[in-house]
Amino acid sequence: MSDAGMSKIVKTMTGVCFPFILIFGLYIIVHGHLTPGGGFQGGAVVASACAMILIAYGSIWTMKKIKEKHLSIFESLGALMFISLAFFGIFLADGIFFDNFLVKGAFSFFGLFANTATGVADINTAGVIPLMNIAVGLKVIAGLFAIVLVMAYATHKIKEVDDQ
Amino acid sequence: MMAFQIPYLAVAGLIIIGLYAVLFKRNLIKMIIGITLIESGVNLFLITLSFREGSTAPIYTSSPGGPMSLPVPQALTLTSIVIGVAVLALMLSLVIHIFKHYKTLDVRKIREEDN
Amino acid sequence: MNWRVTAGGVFLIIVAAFLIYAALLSPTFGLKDSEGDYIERPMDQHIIDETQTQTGADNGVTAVVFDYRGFDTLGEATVLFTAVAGVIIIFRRLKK
Amino acid sequence: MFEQILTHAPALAVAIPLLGAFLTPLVSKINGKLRNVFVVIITALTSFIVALLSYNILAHESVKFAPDLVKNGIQTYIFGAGSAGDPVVRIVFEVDGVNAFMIILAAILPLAAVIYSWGFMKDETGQDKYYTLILLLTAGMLGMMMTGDLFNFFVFLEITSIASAALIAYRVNNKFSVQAAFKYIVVSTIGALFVLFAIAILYGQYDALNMAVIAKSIQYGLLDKIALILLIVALAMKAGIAPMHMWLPEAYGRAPSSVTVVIIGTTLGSFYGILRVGFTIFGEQIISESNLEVGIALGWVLVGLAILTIFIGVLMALKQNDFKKMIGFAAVAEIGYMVLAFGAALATMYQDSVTGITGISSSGLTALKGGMFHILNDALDVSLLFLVAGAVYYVSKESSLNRLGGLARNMKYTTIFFIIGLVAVSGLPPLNGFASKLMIYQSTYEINPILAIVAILCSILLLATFVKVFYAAFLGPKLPKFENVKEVPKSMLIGMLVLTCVIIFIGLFPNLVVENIVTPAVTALQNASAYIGGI
Repeated sequence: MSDAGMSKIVKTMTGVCFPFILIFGLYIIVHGHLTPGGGFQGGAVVASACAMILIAYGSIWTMKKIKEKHLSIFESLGALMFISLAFFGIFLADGIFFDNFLVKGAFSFFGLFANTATGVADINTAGVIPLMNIAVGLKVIAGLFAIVLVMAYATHKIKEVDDQ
Repeated sequence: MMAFQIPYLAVAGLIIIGLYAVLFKRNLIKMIIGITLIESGVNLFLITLSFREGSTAPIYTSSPGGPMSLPVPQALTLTSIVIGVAVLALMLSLVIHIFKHYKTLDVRKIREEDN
Repeated sequence: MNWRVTAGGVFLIIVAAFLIYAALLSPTFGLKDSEGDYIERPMDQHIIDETQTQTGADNGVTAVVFDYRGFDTLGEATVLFTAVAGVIIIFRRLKK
Repeated sequence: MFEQILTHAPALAVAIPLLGAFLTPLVSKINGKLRNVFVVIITALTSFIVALLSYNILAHESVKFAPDLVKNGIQTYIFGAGSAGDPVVRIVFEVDGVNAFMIILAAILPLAAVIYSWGFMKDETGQDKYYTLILLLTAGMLGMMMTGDLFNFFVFLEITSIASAALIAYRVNNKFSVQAAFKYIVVSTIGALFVLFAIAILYGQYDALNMAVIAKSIQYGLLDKIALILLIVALAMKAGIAPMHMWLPEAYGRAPSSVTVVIIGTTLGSFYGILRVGFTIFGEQIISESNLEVGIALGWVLVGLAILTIFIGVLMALKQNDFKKMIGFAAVAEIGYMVLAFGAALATMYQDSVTGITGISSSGLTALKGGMFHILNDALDVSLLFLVAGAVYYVSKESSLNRLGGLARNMKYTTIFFIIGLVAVSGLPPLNGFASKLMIYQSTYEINPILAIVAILCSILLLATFVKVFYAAFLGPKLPKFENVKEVPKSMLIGMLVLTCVIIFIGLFPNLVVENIVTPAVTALQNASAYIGGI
């Protein structure tokens, strides 16, 4: 992998594939409570799409577009969203940390749409679970991409030192 | 009885191979591969515990019915995989730094250089 | 044969014996006893039965991950957060 | 007010440092000083909640803030259950006397470390991530010490090991610290994976992850024994008991001093794990009539390991030339004293000839108390010494004892703190180390005089080592290169002062501490059935 990235063919194909992988990953995140998947799995899919771009375009180019500082802030925001959802459980009456407070009927939008059959269910069920999935998804995308980006950039610097 | 325990024997095999790599391999990257092998063994063990004969995944959306496999070990495996990724990332970054300092990944050469 | 190899070999053999023994003793694969009935798993069966009525989620594994054992998932997210912070701190610029 | 906090205290004690850790990167975008204040406030708040929780559990019934929360000396907290509860399925925090004792440590050490870091880390880069990791380490340590769920214990174990490894490698341009961090993470990952394997074995047997539920249904079959051995060996690896101690002095010595203080806490968290596994999960089986011989044999094995640990620690400390690595080996020896006490207690198990009930004899009980007390004292003493070593490094940028000297003239307060740490760690009266070591000597003397003599001899050797260090680093001729050294910044002095105050307090009133904190912990440790009944 040269630092300028790979050939033009690879770059173009990456651009074509990237949106599809992105949509697939987001689908896995959002449908985590209905179908196999969830925040971690979908996040890993999206992060691998980002890693594909990193490989195709090289770490210097990617580092110019987005810094690990920004990714780290995104990650903090995802983690904060997750822990605040857990904290909300305390503040409601008779609540407890990690209470699934949306299911209890206080908010009908994300409530318990009792669908005890084995058919197809609505997406706005399961209380805080889909929201937590989104928070964790955001966190995993930012986190994994930050790890890959920082490591790729650092190894490139080592190579530079060797060449001198 | 014995024949049905093959998945567990595979678990034991994976862990032993991984431990062998950690103890006897001189290359740091190979040691890390050994650790991930141990981890796969443990994950395989967890997921093996969740299987019920003739069962489907514990998901009700379009489920064909019938017995479902156990959900808790699958959730534990998920957690343990993510933890494995985190540990792997940190170990690889440390190895990158060791390479920066010593210009080698061979344990013996590193030890020689220290003395 | 230096002492490191010997000690490592002995350790490996002991662990291997332990593991193979444990593998043979583990619950039967497929969780069926000798008469063909399922071995009872009360905790997991409780989750399978109640996941739709208690959490509203159709996916039992997600229900465990985010509801029943949600605190584990917070820990797991924290592990990833820790790893990212660790990797960034290791590759930081050393001069201001 | 207090009652509301106390209801959620077990969760808040972990959640508040986590929240702080997630917020720290955002706060440090604003201002570096603001971040330091924020981190100190979060740590102080955590310590306050922990102290409140601990007080509410250990205090006498009549002076409790919220007596209703504590049933039978145990407060439980079921995550996400609402009012319905089903503790078997969900994650449970179960805080009994032992936990309440251990979390006192987790309240003191990070507070001292964070205040100390303010001055100590002033000129370093990457401070925002440093403070994030310290808070994560605190949360992980507290989670480890309070959880009642085996898998949750594993998760927190991993949080602490990843955060410590990253912090040990903080000085990345020093090849030895990177190497120490790599050694540490390899050892702790393998240990944690074997812990997970043992947890999976127990889950496969009993379909439960809750410690109390497993303890209730455990049958002590062959597979359970394998799980027990795996758990204890893996946790002993993480607690630094010989012969698996090699990572410990390296890691303690190469990490920045403020980090070492928190890592000491996590090491003792692993030690707590051993106690919990041995005395609660397998407790009723080990201390029972049918397994009496096995239990006594286990006790003697532990005594042997302890003597080995003490010997290795003291002898290696004698020949060390590096200030912090030497204290690291002393820390190994101190862990040996704890293991000695617990092993001796198990070795005194007997069966009452009249009632037929098995139990630990009275001298064994003293040993248990001494060992428990020593956990607290060891953490405080060794931490203080590490902070002093960090202060010496801060002014001189030297860690080799050969190149230090004459620092006492310019660093009065640091020298005083070092003398206090020296006296405490080598078990001289009147400080806290003496109180707990005396209990250990007394009880081991009743069991076997040779053990006590060995323990006392090693303690004297430790004293000799530290006196040598005192001469090398603080006394002697004033070296020209240290002509202009000044006393360390105030925040570092305050950090050391926090630990010193606690050490002197315990040294002056050992009986008060033993009666009010240690005895309830020992009672809870032996009382596995109360823990099982807490669910």
